[in-house]
Amino acid sequence: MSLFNKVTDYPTIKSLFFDGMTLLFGGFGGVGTPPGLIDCLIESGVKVVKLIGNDAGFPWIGIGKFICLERAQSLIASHIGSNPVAGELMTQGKLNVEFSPQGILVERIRSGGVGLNGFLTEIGRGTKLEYDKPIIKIGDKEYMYESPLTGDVSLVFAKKADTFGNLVFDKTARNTNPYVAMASKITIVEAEEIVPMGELNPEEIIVPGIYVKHIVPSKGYNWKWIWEMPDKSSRSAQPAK
Amino acid sequence: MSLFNKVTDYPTIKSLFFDGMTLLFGGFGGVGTPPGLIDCLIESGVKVVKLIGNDAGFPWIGIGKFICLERAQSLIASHIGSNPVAGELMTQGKLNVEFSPQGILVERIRSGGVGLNGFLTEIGRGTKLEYDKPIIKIGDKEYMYESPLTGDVSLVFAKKADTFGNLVFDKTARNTNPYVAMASKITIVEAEEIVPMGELNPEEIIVPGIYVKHIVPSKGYNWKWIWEMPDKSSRSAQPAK
Amino acid sequence: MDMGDARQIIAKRAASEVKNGMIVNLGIGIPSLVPDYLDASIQVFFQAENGILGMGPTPLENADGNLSNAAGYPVTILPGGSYFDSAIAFGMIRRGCIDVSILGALQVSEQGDLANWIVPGKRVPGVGGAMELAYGAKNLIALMTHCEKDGRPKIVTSCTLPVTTYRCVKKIITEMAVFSISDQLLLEEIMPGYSLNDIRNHTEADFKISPDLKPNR
Amino acid sequence: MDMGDARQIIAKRAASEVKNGMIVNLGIGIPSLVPDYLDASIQVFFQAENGILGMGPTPLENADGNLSNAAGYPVTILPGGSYFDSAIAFGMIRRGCIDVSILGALQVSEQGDLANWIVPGKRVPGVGGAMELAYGAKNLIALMTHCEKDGRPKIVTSCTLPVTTYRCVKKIITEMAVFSISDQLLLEEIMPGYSLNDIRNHTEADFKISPDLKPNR
Repeated sequence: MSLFNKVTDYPTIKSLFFDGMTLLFGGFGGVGTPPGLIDCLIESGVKVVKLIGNDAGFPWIGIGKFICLERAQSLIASHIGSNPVAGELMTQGKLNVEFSPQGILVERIRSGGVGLNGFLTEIGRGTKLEYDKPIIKIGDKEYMYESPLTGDVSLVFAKKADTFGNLVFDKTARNTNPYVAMASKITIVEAEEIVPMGELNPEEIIVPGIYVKHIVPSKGYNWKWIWEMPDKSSRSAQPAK
Repeated sequence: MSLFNKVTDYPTIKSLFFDGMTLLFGGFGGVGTPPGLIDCLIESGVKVVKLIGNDAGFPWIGIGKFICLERAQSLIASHIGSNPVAGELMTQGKLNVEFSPQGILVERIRSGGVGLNGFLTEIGRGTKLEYDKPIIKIGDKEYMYESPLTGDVSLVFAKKADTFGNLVFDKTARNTNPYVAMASKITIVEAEEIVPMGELNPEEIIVPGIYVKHIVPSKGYNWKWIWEMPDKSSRSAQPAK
Repeated sequence: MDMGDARQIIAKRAASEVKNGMIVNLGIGIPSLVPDYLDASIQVFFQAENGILGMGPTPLENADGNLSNAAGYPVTILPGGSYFDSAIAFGMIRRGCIDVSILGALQVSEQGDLANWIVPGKRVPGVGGAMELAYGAKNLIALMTHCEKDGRPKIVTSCTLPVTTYRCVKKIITEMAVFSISDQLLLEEIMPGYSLNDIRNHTEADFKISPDLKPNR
Repeated sequence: MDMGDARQIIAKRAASEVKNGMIVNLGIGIPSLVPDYLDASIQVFFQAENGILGMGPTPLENADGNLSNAAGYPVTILPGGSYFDSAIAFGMIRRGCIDVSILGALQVSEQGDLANWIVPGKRVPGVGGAMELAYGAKNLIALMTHCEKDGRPKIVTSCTLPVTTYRCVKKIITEMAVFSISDQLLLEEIMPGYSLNDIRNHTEADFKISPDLKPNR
């Protein structure tokens, strides 16, 4: 079924980006943000009107590399704490940042991705994150309306893709990627491994190929550095042995 | 970690049912509705105030067996066409049926299951299925508000469960089960196979054990009959060879 | 022509709408006959709303009880196929991932309103997934016999049966004719054995005649 | 007492709130130190909002870049653990599946309002998952040093920093005291080396004294 072969190369991807696009990116603190596609975006020289993803990454990791170039007009994210440059740009008025609670943000992306028109929640009610969101009264309770998010292009990182675009993720590098993959007109996947159709167990596929437009092979990821940086104090978040 | 062992027996399950409960059931046309738990529900003699699931099953399969006993006051489902008894009870005023479009219904269950407060959609706008649902204006567009659904007890069918309640499903018997598993105070799982904790690949788990309260072993399922009935004309919905 | 023949003729004509590489969803009834008429060279992915993409033919033996289409009948899965839950199945549908959805119909109006879920007082199956299929598909084709058994036309000025989804049908295929609907109802083809007059006499809705009107192949 | 000692004392006291069989979510900062003080007999599932349940200890070598906690640091997975996407991770959190959530705080009001996401003009990290953790957890424990470096109290009548979530904190643990909050702020324990007067002098909010008030073990 070569008809369904979506594997391409980075130069082809570069030509898909355009000035003024809304870009969704997968990943959580840089883990699971496709490094090859971010480099490709940087090389394209394109300006992005709106970036949407979990966070601002680190200055040299994930979407952070792109944000530092000041080619993004706005960002919707749950935090920018790991990228001080993003904070500076925001303070200087060079980057418009809308904060969304983390789980609400991924649900907004999902809402767009599954063709619904937003949802109601109490999360953030009465706080600064209410912004000017509509308040909807249902019965005698009031909720905030959270709008769906969609994009022109989504950048996704996967462990494995078959040539149709069926995707399998790896451990916690899955995070927001499955919904980011559903929410744009053009979804581009960087995969650590590309296999022929039929090689993935249909039961283990997390994102069906129907959502994917283009696939490129990954040149490897770079987010292990996060905990190897000497200036970051080590942190054990788990029960010690 | 025997602390997390949730495996029990059918008599114990029977004692969990109570008159007036709201019951959610997994399954799609009977496929994936736990037959042992439905029998257990029938034997309990309990009356259900509200049933919520994809459809009314068949008179002898899935939730249909229970519906035929006239012990359910109401049903929220996407269709009842496969169970003529449900249609008769509805016509006689003995069963109050609310129809919800199929994908909207499972999203309502999901909305309850993930702790959100309902969502907006255009699906069904202007039709009989609008009922008296609130119409919400966002910008210059009008949407229907779909409320979240939750229950007292959820009945779920899985291929495999470990003793903590991590669940794996089988092919199209997955259908609504993952969200039904998230949406009730008490989720009870009938599993074709029960394995020790640690035997399931953490990557293949569809429903994490955190949602599951009780697990019983299945005595086998019975929905293959659907296409073996002589009075149903065979139907090939796929490309012929 | 008996009803059975009409159904096969409609299904055969509908099959020619399915092109290489498409993602296709088929409703129950006449649409389920469409695959029988697909050319062997056509490669498509069939999706079903219970949670499968890439359905293959009915198994010849050893059907798996946990592998069925949305009507509950046994199917197989082709290489590249996947399983998912029914929320994602409908996510695909609403999001416009289905290239063509072929549904059975009870009535279609000249504006493309579809009625296919309830005959009040007679048949109350419930809407199932039809509203979302009609809403989300890039192309929605309605299949039905041209008239009721008692001769009443099914292509109407305005649906008398409760509507499933408004202004959604893009094409109507019956045993007598093929219509397209964009701004208006347009007769595109006259099927073999029928005349323009036959169609006028059995169609309640006003229609225009396509400049490309052709008798069926 | 230096800041580092105070953090360890708070983490140790917080560890005694974690009981056998619980599902636990730990925020960044002082909460991340809590596991170091858990008794070996305690069996719990640690959940993280990036998509893992059943986190195990930091790997001693060969850390996997694709296996980290919500702060991005390497972890392992225990038998019975699972991976999922972050929408489901937050579904669990909002739905009340987390038995205890232990978060760092900048301020807590006497009504249990939590401020922990922004210091206007200084630190703008963004709210991350804190609002939902605070909203959904069955039990929310806030950990913080009792005062700012300049001596200003952090347990206040009303938060001066932007609030994360209103009326959510059930317990406050500092190096000086443990408070519970239900209808009112209640002093439950005085930590070693402090007197009731010390606490009065360093707490802005009004508090009552629990009938069960005890000095710390």
